Amino acid sequence: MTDDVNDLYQEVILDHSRTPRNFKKLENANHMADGHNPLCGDRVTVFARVENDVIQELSFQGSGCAISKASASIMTASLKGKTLAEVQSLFDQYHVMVTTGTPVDATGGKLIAFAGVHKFPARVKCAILPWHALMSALKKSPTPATTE
Amino acid sequence: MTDDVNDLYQEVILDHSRTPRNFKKLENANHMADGHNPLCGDRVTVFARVENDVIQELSFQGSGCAISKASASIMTASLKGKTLAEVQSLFDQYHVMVTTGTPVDATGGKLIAFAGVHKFPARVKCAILPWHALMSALKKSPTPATTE
Amino acid sequence: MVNPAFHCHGCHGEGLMREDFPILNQSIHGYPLVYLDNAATSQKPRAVLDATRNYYERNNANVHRGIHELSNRATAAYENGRERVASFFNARSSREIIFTRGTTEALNLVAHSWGRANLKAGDIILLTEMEHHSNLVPWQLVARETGAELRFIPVTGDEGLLDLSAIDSLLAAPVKLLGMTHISNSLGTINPVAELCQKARRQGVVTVVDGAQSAGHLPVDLQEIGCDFYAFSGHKICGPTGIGGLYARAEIMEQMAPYHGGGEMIQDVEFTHSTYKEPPHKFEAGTPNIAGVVGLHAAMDYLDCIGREKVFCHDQELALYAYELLTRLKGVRLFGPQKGRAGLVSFHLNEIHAHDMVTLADQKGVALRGGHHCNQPLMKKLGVDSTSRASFYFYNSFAEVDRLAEVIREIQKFFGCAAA
Amino acid sequence: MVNPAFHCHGCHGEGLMREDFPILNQSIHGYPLVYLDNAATSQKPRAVLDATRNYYERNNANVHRGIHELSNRATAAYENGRERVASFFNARSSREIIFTRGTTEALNLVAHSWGRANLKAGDIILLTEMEHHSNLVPWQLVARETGAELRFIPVTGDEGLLDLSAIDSLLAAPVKLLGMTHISNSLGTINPVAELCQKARRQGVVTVVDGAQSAGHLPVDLQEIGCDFYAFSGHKICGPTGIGGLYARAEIMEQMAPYHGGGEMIQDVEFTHSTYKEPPHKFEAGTPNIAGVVGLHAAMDYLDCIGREKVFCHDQELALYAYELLTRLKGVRLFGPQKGRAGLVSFHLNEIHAHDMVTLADQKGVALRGGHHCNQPLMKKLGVDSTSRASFYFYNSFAEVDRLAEVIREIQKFFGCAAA
Ligand SMILES: Cc1ncc(COP(=O)(O)O)c(C=O)c1O
Ligand SMILES: Cc1ncc(COP(=O)(O)O)c(C=O)c1O
Ligand code: FES
Ligand code: FES
Repeated sequence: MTDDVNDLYQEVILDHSRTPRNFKKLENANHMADGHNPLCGDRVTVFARVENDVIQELSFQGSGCAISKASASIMTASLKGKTLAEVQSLFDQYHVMVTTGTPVDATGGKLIAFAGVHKFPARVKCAILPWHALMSALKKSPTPATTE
Repeated sequence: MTDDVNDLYQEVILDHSRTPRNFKKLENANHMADGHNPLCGDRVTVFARVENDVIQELSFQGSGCAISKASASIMTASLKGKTLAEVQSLFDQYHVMVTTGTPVDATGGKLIAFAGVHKFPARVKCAILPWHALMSALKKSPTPATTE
Repeated sequence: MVNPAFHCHGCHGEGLMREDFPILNQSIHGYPLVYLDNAATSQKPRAVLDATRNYYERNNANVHRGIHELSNRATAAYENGRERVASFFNARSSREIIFTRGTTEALNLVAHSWGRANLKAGDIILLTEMEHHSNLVPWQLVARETGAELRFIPVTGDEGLLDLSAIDSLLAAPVKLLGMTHISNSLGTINPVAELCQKARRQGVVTVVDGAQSAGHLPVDLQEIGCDFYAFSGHKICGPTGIGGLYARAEIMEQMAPYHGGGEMIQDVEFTHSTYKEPPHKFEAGTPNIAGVVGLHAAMDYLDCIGREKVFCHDQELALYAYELLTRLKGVRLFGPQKGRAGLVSFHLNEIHAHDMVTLADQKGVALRGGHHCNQPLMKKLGVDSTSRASFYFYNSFAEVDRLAEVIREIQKFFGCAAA
Repeated sequence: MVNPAFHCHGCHGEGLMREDFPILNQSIHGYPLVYLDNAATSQKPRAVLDATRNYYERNNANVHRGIHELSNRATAAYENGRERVASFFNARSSREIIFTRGTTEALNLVAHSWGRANLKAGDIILLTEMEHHSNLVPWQLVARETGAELRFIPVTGDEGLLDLSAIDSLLAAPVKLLGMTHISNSLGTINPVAELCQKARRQGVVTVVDGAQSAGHLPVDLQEIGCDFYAFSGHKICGPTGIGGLYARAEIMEQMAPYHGGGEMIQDVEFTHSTYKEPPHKFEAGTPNIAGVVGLHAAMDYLDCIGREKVFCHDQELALYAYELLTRLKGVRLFGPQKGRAGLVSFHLNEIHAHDMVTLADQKGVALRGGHHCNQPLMKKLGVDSTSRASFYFYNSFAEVDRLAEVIREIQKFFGCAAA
């Protein structure tokens, strides 16, 4: 496969897509929202338990492509213990990264695996979908989030 | 001017358009209809008095271009004394002539002046407009005729 | 059903006329392009591009209202295009052809001009479960506006045929309209439209055929099909984007309310009311896509020069070959009928999402489409989120189908699927 | 009003960029073509034809739903076109741009999606007496459907200005919508749209500007004009036929009901109901005119390369020169303002019908338009059946205007008019 592909489907992404972490309903979630990608029809539901502005637990359910599944899995694994302000800042940086390829310092860790997505404009929404759902869950937005 | 133009605007046509014959309302008409050319918005009203299936008198009113005025004028001047069957046959031949240029025997007389119209597709409706109005008058069609 | 007279004589799976399509001769990510997304849009031969360029460089003007030479030429080109469309589909007259942007606009025109005036609460709009969103959503909108109800002819399952076992009772009153696709863009099924139109006609039910996938892919004789409406897109049959049309049987067109208001469609305008031209002009307000019609005309000439029987036979052979190769692979679920299919295959790979599949195929130069193919409700019914689709046209070859199978295997391997 | 900053520096009446327009270099009936029918449609420069050809020969695919390389390119080309249109008109965002076939479809979209939901019996739709049928008939249709009433801002007479003496009382409630043309295609009047939009906005009246004759003919800043809707056609500004657009202010677009139903505009489809994408995609069902957008983009680049101030100034100079020459002829009645006009002249010859005039001018190679110019009610008000119109673009020259005047004299002579 080409370099671009190996950038997109990095080992860590393939791993998380095959064996997603936190792939379950969170029974004691106090935030939750759906995300929907109109391009493909895929949906994800994100569950969060937030206490004192800190993420205590995160999980997700839904169906989607390898990119969106891995993104949800890595997101839920990366954000535990972060404050809401930190989450917002990570989201902003992640957004920049997947659309432009510029890895931002604070996106370190496994999130950086998604830097290759920007070369695949049609797949950017896949990588962002779970994040949109999370952000709308945290805002307790009453309507399902979409990636538009 | 080019030959085509001189074919279209023959002397007899210019003459009839400047001094149209039978350009009046026919008070004792027993047939009458409007014709309308949607291309330009021009209208003509044709009046006919028919007795025993023979045209006794014909006249017209309305506004239009040189071609439609001359066509109405020459038509009204040519058909007096014709039977309805003869009128129908002349109409059919006239129609062929202005769309194809083929002058048909029975279209003799001044009608033949309109043979040049076929080279000007956008003007064919002008030449036919009064005829359509006449035919619809003779059919006592209750709605205004149009050239479509 | 497919005319059994379409027999393939000697398409040996070579791509036809490839030299007319410069676009096909390029590399994508270092591999030769294998364009298998023809059901989405076809490529355009030089003849079509030359025809529109020639129009713009010699004859361009606005139509109908002009009297000068260029306008006469443009009007003639436009109206000749209408004649060509009528002859292409064997309509009785060019007056039965309305130009639109494509299939979607044509179907919306029917819903707007015929549907809103003729449907009311209690009426039933009968569609099939395999309709493209373009022949579904307009009817949902008109149903909401009029109170009419939508019902559906079921699809049998993975083999994707219409289940016609209850058709007579489904077609019973108060059905007012039957809408169906001629060829399914996601299954490859060819529906028995002539038979269904005949049944519908007997009940006085108006029929709409979505011809997006059949026009230009097999000979279509609208008098034989006997539908009231038929919609098609030029861009799927070698023509330009932005042009397509609606056939409407003269008798039904005469009774339809206007669609758009504006220039070219009026007879007489006063400040507060207007009268309209005769059909089809009544339904074509504003400056039309004149160059689009010129290109469409050239595309139809081009296709008939190859021969639509030949195109159909060629595409079908490729699809059957692809179907066969893919059945031999493990972990592949195929949709649509095995026999009598149109020139496409739709499939689902175990454990691999269609969008991952298509992204990876693209990296090997193979252009496929993945997704719900504007058939979301059907996908839900089949229990998949999406499928991958390879769709063929006359310029595709057996070698390209081989490449498709090879690439699928490589992708299965990449994802470490048991199948590979 | 025309920005007084548009001052002409050195357009000496030479036709600009003529070498880019092969079509202009031909003989008609033995005379060099003098194309003065630009208000109907403009000619297309090579740059536009090359851009669409290049699109078809390298990048053609369907947009949005595709994931393969060509589809990515096509989607990028299409969405870049939307950005280009937004920047061309200084919209706040490309999300405020909906692609349509042209002005007529854009105005019908407004009537359909905004009008039907927001107008009711007793409401007033205020238009001007100089509206093109495309900004009149859609409102007649929607008025009939909703019970709203049409009223008109009067035109002063032959000099063709809007009579704004009673505008404040005309704009008083229950006016819901004010529709007006930016530039009259039959008079050449440039209406004070910014001023009128400001007045309307103060009353909460929604504004629609018909930009068919202003787009690409002078700089248009939609934020400055402050309208809610602005419609335009690509084919009148060097672009291909079959493409144009609607600007709709984001806030109003958000609240609008869908237009056509179908592919590309949906978010989630069930058998009996659907949800829709965010604007502007919600209003673009089906495969759009992708190549048309590519051509439109190239046309806008081309025009901005010349400079729209320069285009405006050039066209205005030609129109003023033509106006002056024609006033000197006997038997000529001129319409529209003497000062501050756009690049066209509309006139009536005593005793000569416009269609005879235009037929004869064509025989001398001069392409004019004669008729009601899709302004029938205005013609009736002015007491003429039709007028002849010469409309200019940057490639026209003073010499061509001289030729026009010469040809008019010859035609007067041919018809033996006293004037000649
Ligand atoms: C003022 C005006 N409005 C609307 C239109 C209609 O434009 P189109 O035919 O491109 O839809 C025109 C062009 O004829 C026009 O001049
Ligand atoms: C069966 C079917 N119907 C309708 C359409 C819509 O055609 P268009 O997008 O050209 O309007 C398509 C194409 O996507 C199709 O395959
Ligand atoms: S393809 Fe649906 S989320 Fe990636
Ligand atoms: S132009 Fe109107 S009838 Fe000839």
